[in-house]
Amino acid sequence: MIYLMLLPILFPILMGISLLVRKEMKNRPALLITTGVSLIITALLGLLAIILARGEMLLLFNLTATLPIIFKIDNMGMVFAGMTMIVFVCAGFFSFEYMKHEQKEKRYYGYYLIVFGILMALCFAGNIITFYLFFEILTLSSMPLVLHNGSREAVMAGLKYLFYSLCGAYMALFGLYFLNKYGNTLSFSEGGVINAELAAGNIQLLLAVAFVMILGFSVKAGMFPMHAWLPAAHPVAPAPASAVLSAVIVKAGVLGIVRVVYYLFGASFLRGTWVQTAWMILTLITVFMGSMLAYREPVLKKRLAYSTVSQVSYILFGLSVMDAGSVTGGVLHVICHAFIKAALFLCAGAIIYKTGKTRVDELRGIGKEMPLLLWCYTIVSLGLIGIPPTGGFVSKWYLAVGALESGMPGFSWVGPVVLLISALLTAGYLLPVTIHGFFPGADYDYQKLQKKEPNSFMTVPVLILTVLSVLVGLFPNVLINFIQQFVTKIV
Amino acid sequence: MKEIMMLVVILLPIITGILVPLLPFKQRKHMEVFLEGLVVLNSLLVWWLLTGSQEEAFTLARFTGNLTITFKIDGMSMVFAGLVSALWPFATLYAFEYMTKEEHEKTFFAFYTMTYGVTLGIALAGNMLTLYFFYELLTLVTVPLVMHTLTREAILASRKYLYYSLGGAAFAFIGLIFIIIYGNTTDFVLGGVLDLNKIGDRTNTLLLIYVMAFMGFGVKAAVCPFNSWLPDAGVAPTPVTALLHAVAVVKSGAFAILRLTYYSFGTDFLKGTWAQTVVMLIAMFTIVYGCSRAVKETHIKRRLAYSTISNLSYIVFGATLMTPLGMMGALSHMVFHAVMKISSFFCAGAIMHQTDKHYVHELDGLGYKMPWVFTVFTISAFGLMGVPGLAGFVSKWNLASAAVESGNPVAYAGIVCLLISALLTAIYMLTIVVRAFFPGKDFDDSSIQDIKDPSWKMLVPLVIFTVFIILFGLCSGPVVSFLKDVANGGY
Amino acid sequence: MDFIQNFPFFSIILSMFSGTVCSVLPRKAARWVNTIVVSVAGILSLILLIYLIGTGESYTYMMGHFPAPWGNEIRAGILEALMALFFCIIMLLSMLGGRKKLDDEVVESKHNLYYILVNLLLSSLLALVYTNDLFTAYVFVEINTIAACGLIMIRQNGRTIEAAVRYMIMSLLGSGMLLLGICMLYDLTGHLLMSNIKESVELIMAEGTYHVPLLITIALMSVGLAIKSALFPFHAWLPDAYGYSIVSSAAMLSSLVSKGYIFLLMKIIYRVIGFDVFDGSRIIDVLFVFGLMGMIFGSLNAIEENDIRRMIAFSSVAQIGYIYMGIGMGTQAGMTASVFHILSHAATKSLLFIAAIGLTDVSGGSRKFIDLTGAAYRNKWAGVAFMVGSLSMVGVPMFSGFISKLLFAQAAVQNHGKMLPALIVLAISTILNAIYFMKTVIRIYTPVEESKYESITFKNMKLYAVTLVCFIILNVVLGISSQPIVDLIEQGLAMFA
Amino acid sequence: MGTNLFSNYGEAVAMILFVIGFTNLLLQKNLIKKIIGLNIMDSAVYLFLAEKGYINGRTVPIVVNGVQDVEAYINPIPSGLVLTGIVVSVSVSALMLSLTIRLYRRYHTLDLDEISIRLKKEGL
Repeated sequence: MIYLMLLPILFPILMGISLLVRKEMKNRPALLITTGVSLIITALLGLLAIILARGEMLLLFNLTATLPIIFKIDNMGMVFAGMTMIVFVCAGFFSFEYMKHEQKEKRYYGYYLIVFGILMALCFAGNIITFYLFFEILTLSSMPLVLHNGSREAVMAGLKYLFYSLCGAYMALFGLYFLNKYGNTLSFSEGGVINAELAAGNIQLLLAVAFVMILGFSVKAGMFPMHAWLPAAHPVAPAPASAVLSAVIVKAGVLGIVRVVYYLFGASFLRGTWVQTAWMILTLITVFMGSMLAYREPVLKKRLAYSTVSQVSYILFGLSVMDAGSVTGGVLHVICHAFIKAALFLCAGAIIYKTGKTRVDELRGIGKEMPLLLWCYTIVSLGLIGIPPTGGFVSKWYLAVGALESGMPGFSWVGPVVLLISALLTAGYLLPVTIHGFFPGADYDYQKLQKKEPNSFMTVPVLILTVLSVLVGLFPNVLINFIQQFVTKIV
Repeated sequence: MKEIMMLVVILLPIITGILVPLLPFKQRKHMEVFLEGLVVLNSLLVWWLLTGSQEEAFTLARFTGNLTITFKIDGMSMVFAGLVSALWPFATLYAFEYMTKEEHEKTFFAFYTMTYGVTLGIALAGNMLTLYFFYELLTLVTVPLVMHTLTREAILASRKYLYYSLGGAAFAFIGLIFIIIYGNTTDFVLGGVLDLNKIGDRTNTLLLIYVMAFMGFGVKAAVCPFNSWLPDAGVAPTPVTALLHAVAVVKSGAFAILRLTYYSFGTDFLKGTWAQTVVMLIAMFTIVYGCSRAVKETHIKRRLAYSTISNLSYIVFGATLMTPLGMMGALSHMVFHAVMKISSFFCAGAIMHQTDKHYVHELDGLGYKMPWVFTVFTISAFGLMGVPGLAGFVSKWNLASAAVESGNPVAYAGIVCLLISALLTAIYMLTIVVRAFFPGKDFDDSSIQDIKDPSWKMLVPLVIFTVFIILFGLCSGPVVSFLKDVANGGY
Repeated sequence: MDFIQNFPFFSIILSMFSGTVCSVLPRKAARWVNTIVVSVAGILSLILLIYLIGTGESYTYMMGHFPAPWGNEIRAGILEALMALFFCIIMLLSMLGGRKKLDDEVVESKHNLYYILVNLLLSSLLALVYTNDLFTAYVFVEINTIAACGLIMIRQNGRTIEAAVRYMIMSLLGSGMLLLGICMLYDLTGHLLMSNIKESVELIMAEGTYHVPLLITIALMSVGLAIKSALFPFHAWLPDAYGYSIVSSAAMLSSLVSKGYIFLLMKIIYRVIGFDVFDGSRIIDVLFVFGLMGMIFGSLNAIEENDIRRMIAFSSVAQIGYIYMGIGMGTQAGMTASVFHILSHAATKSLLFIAAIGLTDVSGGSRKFIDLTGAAYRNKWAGVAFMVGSLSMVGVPMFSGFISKLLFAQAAVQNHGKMLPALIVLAISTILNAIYFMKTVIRIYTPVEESKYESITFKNMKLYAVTLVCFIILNVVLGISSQPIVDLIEQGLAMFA
Repeated sequence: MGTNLFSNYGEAVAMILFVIGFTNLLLQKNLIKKIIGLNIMDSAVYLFLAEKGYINGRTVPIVVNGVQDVEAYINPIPSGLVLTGIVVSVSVSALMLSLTIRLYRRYHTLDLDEISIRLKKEGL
């Protein structure tokens, strides 16, 4: 029973490897079926594992005498896992259509599956070593997705992604060494593992270490100052890949930070220290800067990438406040942003796939050509801006309220203000597409207009994601209660 | 009885080497069988010796005074001798295939095999004088290997190698003298042999001498600023570069440093002195320097050579921590790096042998033509980067945690150096991998159509090494605990 | 008194007379006489050595019937006997090894002359080793000089004559100073016999009078001998003298003549002035510094050299620097190291000279490195020998050079003031040695595609090869089982004091 | 000091001569002059010896009419030394002169430096 939690990890990885090593397969359907089936199965296995093996701990083996590889499904992991599975399945099916106009599909699907498995592993990781292990492998295995189309630009972006993430990973590793000495254990436990008497006298050192680790993981989460890779890497990838990257893989960084702050060092250890302040400042800068850059960005996918930068820092801000409400908001925003951003990227992908248009100013009248898609786009955009009754609104509400309640001098109101401004900017960079799309203006000639609505492979996933994002907004209480009950434990 | 065996395992390869040019072999195959047979036999003997019960020291000859040529098996000799004797048969096997393209291979194999014996001599040396003696001898027998191709740069390189090594030995010699004068004995005793009463108020002089001797032995371990011979020596045939300049020769330098630090001067004498700081800084600088040079380098073997430089300084860094843990880390990196670097060198050799390509930018797309070689190369690259689950991670973990444990601020900085170098390692190794596997969109493989993997003689060692990289990475428990015993004076 | 005690006198007188006899004998006979005499002298000193080890004490031997302080005396201790034995061996081997060259390079008529000179040299060396009388020492120093000069210029060409003249001038300066020193000492003490002088010197020191004159005397004698033994910076004459004279002369000059002077200096230090007095004077530091400079600059010159023979010559400048460094340390250990280095350097350097000649022969007689490429394959024996010599010079264990390096370093550690400079210079000069010797070795072992020179086989150089083998064995013996010899040296030095 | 100097002026002169000879032997270019310098140097030493050996108011140790008591004679050894030294220096100078003649025959000059320059030209 307990080994069940290995299945959703190993199965997709093995499938992916088998796809990779197998020689180029001629008939496309076979490939698609294999992939699709394994995606579904993985998702189901994941579900099964969550249901059956929840809360249990599995010690796989020892890396060295002191480094065990442990898997454990706790609530935080469940949230991320669920989000991951949904997005991956949707994006996967979307790519069946999208990948038609790319070569080397087999390789793409192979790595796609591997990344899926590794993300599951990340969510189920029971101690920091395991987490770090898969974190690094995640970087290595998701790089091929980035540089898939092999253009010079893509390869460069891929390498950039690789080196930034590795840099982050190594910063995290640096902290790991110290945790190994000053912590009781390396496995995640609510409220932190810092050994008081060992830590005594080395507080400053440990704070520095914590800050370095936060920075390290925040590289993946695209937090300022280590965000530069994200706008370069996400857009060059195939649209479904960028959806996955932007929606899920960045969240791996978030998860890492959550684990470090709340499960290793413990909120109590960091609350009120310079680390919290510095971290918070960075997040706010990122929030603002990200939206600003997105606002100035003409290329749609790049614009979305920048928006990711800013939105993920919403989450990080929530976490940095270390108040129950704000953390709840952050975790909730993880989910909302995942759905929304995935949907947005898929839309962008569909547009590129059908029309080949990438720049926002080319998209006039796109709403006439593919109305369904653009409606989805509009709805999720509203969600991202944070207009009720979408999910984004709820999460941001909790973020802001939490910040206000936290009563930190200055930040308690600076934070919300920044969030508000950024929300406005979000509206500023997302809605123009809708507006020009639906109201192309007088000089738009409807003669040339032909329907370009993509087939269901593309529309269905987008629809699902949109609906989900709305549902979260409509019936938030289920999730919120669930999240709050375990967040209160760790904060 | 077994005492004599120590002498036998040293002399057998030397005699074999002398015989090779003299014996009239009907055809090449006979020589191969003869050599491989004897080498394997010797390795078996060595292992039999090591696994056997503890033996008394065996004194061969007697110089002036109480200076003797003595052999003894203690923990460190077990590690080094075991390592060398494990690698040599494979390297020889590989050399058979590789040398088919080179001339007068008889001389080559003669010296190649003699080197085996001499290296074992270093490993089994029971006192400083013996170590010094074989150290000098090693230089002499390896020079012909470096100048094997007899091109102009080969000769220049061999000269440089000779001057550097003999010069280094000259300074190491001073250290030897001081151990003779101020030590109770010249034999290796864990914890040092210095007689503090004899030293009196001349501690600083002795520390100065230690630094001198350290630099002297450091020449072979390629610490800054005495490392420029190593990349030049890369002109030698690849089996030499792989085994000698990644394992035997350079590791014997590191080995000598360990002997000097832990077994002659003694850690309690050196620890916390300015000397320790100096040597540690040197090591740290070399770690970073080597990597950055490797990044700049475009010739594959030279790049690997620079990587060796930095990795050697990992070992030296571990040695300079002057704690049992540090020694353990040093030893583990000595073993693991040997396996990883030799396999990556063999890959480079295989590439050169099959394609006559020497530069990184020529490798585009070779990944699919030589899948085996490049898979192995990728794995070794990951290993060198320190991806968890591979050997490199373990040794780096040991080193870094030892550095943390030592509580020495300089050592903390050393950890940073380790991580920086890990990042740089990723850069210089993965650029090769990415080139090989992702040649880019518009790449035509017509030029490399008929390139394929080398024959089994080359592949077998590669695969075996890879297996070991993974094994060490996943369950390094037994090895590490053994090394820990060694470092704590067990055996 | 035992009959054996006559042996020193016999060996001296024998070689001297045989020299005169050589002038009338035919060439071959002369050669034989020479060979036999040298070996006989060797055997005599060997027996003497064994005898002395047996008795364990030195003795003085009265020449004629005048007892001290009037008569002239010979003194024999273990160290003297050892030196004599060694000098004989080296001389014999160098003669054998250089015989072929002698026939090639020197005109027939001069051969007898050559043997005369060699015998004279031997006798004067033995006298220098054995004598107990300062003035006799001076006389034999001059004889030694004249003989050496003859050896240099036996090969008639401008270079050698010029070298001879330079050599003459330098060594005359030296001997002049030595003579003056001796006279002043005689003036101070009223004695010429070493033992008596020492007593009165101790008296003077005890009274505390005549310090300055004594200091001047010491300075005159040691500097004089230093000049004669080509200590840097008085080495200007050396490269030509060693570089262009015929090989056996070069070997003997480098390994015997200069060593004879150094040995005399040691004798003076111990038996005339007294070690402590000498140690107290500034001169010792001067010698030390000059030694160090010699070690560095000799090697530097050698590195610049493009001519193998001259390179080796310059290297002996460096080696003499080693010896003086050892003397300059002013410790028993340093002195022991120096004596041992006299032996090991004698063995190694003559080996190198003789090996070098073999290499140049198979390279069309050219001594330029460019022509020597691959010579070691054309003349395998010489190649191996040269390699051994080089390794020994660089100080690789198992060869004699290593042991002397070891002894020097150990001695250096005991003298706190001079430790670091000595050790560091030792290391640096080792590196420099490595640079030029190993460069040469690599050069001669670098094969050339089609050599324009024919290679030489064992058949037409039996004697030569045998000599080389003997030299190599000598080296290795000194290198491996040095302990007994070191013990002998220490005993001998003890007998001195 | 001054008085001492005057009282044994003989030694002082010997020393001065020695220095003169020494410098000549060292610094003169011309070979013949060098040799002369050599001889000056040597004779200076002999002068020194003789001076030291002579005691005022005594006679040479040669027996003419019956042996007188020891006080009558000077110490014979210095004189013996001088004689030996003269022999040595004669032989040495003879050798030097012969060498000089050879060189002159070859190079028609007595200037040592010029000779060595010529040799360099010969490139022997």
